Amino acid sequence: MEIVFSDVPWGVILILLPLAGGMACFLWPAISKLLGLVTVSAIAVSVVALFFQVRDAGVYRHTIGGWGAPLGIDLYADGLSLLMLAITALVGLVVSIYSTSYFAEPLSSRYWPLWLLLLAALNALFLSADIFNLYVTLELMGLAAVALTALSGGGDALSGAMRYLLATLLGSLAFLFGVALLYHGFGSVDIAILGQRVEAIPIVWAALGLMGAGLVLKSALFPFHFWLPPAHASAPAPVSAVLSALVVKASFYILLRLYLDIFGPLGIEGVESLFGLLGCAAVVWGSVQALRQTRLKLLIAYSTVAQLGYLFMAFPLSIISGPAVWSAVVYLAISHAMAKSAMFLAAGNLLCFGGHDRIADMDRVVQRLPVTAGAFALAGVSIIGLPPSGGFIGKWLLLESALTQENWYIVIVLILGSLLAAAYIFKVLGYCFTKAASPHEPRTVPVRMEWAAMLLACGAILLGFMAPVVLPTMNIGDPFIIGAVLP
Amino acid sequence: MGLIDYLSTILLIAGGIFFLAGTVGLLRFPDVYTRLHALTKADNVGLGLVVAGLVVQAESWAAAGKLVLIWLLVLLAGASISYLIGSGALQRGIRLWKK
Amino acid sequence: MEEMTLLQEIFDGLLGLGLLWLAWRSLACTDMFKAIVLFIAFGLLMALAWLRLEAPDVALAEAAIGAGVTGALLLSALAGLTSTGASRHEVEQPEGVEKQTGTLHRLPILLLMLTAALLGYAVLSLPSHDPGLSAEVAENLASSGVSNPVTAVLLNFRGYDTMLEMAVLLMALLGVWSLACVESQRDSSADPILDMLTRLLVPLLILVAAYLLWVGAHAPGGAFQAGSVLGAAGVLLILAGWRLPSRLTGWPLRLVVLSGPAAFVAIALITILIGGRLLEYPTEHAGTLILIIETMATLSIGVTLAALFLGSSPEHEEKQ
Amino acid sequence: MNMVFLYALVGVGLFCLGLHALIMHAHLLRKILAFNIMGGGVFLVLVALAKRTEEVAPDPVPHAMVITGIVVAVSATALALKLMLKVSEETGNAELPDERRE
Repeated sequence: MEIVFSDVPWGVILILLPLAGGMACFLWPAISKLLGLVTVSAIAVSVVALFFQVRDAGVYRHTIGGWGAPLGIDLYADGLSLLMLAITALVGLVVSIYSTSYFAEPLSSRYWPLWLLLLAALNALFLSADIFNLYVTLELMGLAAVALTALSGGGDALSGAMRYLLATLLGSLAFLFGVALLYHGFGSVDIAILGQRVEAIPIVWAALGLMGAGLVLKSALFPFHFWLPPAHASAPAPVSAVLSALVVKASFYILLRLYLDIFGPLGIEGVESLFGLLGCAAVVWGSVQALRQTRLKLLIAYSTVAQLGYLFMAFPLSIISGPAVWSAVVYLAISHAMAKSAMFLAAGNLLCFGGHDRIADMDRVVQRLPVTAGAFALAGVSIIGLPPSGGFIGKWLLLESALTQENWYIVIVLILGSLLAAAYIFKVLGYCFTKAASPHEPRTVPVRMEWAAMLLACGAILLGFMAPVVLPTMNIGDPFIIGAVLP
Repeated sequence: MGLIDYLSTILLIAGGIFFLAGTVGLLRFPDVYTRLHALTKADNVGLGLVVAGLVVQAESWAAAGKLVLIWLLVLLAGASISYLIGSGALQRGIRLWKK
Repeated sequence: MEEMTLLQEIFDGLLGLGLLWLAWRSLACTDMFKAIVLFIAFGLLMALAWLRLEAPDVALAEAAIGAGVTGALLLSALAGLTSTGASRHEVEQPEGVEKQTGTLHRLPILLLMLTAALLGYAVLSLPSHDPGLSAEVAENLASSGVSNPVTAVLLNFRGYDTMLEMAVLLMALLGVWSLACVESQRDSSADPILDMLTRLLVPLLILVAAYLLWVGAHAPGGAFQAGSVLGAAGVLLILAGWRLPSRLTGWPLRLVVLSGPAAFVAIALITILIGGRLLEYPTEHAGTLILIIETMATLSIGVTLAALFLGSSPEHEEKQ
Repeated sequence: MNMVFLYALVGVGLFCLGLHALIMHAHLLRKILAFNIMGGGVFLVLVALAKRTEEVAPDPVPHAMVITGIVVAVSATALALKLMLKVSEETGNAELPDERRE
């Protein structure tokens, strides 16, 4: 098998497949469901193939057009990219299965091409080693995400999508400005070459400011999270799941890459501490806001704001602990991707079941939708960070390095965040058992939708046992060594 | 500077004067119809003179032809568009200016 | 020669000030119609600036897309906005509010001025020689299949970016079509003069598009410029009340929209299958392959831009 | 001062003007205009600095990037305008509901 497949450029296929699939869905709307499912399954298979390829042959590099950087564009996949691609394929597959039941015509035939193009953008983004190319993928991802948010219409969704669009466009432009400055300062847009050439000169600080601000806005770090709750809470459920699980992570991924390979080696303690502070603020603020919400989807959206805070907390810790912290953060990110998409899918089931998502008016959900309630509870376990779950491993690793560094404010925020998360999860679960004051006609929820949510929630729990597999994979190609310039 | 240079200088300056006059008219005339008049005069004649000034300098017949083509296109577009603006203004009931 | 440089400096200075002034007025005046017209003028001055910076390809793209198509989109959106009853004018903040936040009001401006100063300082600190990729491009130009360096970068060296960019354009159209349509307010009774202008200009525009496409291989021009000229022809046709015959609005239209990205993906697949790398054209066929991609891309850009202007899927429009 | 840096500074100015309008104005059409002007500023910086080395043809790579950028900007503008029309159809107002962080 290895002989047959080792020459196939799986990375390229990961980009071309969803592009072609999206176009095919656009051309033949009647069979878009089928085409979509086939494409998404093929992506999952390709990711597995890419995994074996990278495991056996080391990091994946593809010089597009045969030119090679700096003239051409390179694709690059190390353990970090691979993990992000894998989580995208997995969440994408389950969400796709969910969507086959969730969307009815005419929404369905509009949904599939947009969704497949979003997948193409995500895959291209995780594979890119070129900052201008990253800008193009960011724009493709942003426009796709906005169009999906506005898909079902309605005042809230449209205003949410509009605000999201303005925020994401502003973020992309700031990023592009940074790209322009770096290109003119160092004559390349390839991350590896830039990593070799950067020096501490004013142009780099300006680029850092612009790109950092743009990406922070796109990954909704407090206080730039204002666009996230309205967009994520009003989008259709599968879209919310993908936005929270993958799209915000993608801009964080770029920020992490730029930090590790370009800006980190220059020594930017100020920026690292700032990110740490804002991350802590995000955890506290997001959790408190989540606790105060009366609508389930808004609660989950604010929980995303809080969970994103954890990712940024790692910047100050990484100065001393280095790669260990980044492993923790990526672990947390993929666990959150699973758990949060499970939660949004479960919320979608409840919305479909009761016609509303007011937490207080949920009507004996545990008895009537046991699988959905179970999925929500399991996902909650990972969000809170209780063992055994992926969220627990990520948080535990973070806590460990905060403790060894005696960084008490991060320790306190980590514990406080978990307590608050427990509070808002149990608030929802509490209402699942009670009878609503005004009972309503329940509608049936397709079995497929219930089990899709359950599948992702189980995945988040399973991640708690997968550390021996996931952690070594993540470190293929040493992505977390600061300034370890790609060959 | 040869004779041709002097000729094109004169033509270009004359074109510039028409543009200037047209701009002043656009800013100072009282209503949309008279402003349109000023604008189209400046565009048509001013651009014609500028094009003529450049044509005498052109390196080849093809280049001269392209320049003249530009002028013809602007004439066509300018005339139709000012007609459209004028008729649009009439339809909206904007009155003609009377002293 | 010295007067010439002085004149050029004065021209550059005036152009720069003009750009800033137009941008400021366009963003500050309360009447939206005026703001859009000023923005279109801004786009045209930008085209002049591109020429001064020796970027004729960008100038063509800016004049056709930046000022032309964007302007048309903005004006048609404004018309749609007025018909939904939203105000054409921006409501000024009541005075009391402004006074209350008087000191806070200044803070953003101060911060922005600080940002501008820092960015300006960073830009000025760049060395006055260019570490860019001119040399690499010139070195490989011979094997790229075209002799216009910008086209070589767009379709060969960084052709992958362009492939994704076609996907972005397709994405925009999908997004616009997926938002259910506002009933179109345009009156279909075209003015006879507009009709005549359209009949005259559309064939000419198609000719110009073909010329720009062909010339792009060795001189300024190319698929994007040609496509936007084609798009302008489409906008003109739509304004004149012409609509695509209903038998063509289904998959034939979709097929044309897809032709650009599809040609790209197809050629990408072929290059992979023949054992090369993604979009690695065999040197002897590079010129032909680029021409095929560009032709398809021109068609699809033109039709997509016109469809974006129309704003709703023609299929959808008919069902109403 | 060199003309290249003059245009680059104008680009910085346009970026900041647009940014100010994008944040301070409420009307969505104005925000979309502001986004386009910001984009113009970034493109100007990108192209102007490509011509730094005197008496040599400018670097074509930023030119290609800007053409890509212009097409991306018009795509985004088209989507934003359509979304704006839908918002105003739904709410009768081309402004977003006041930002309250709840």
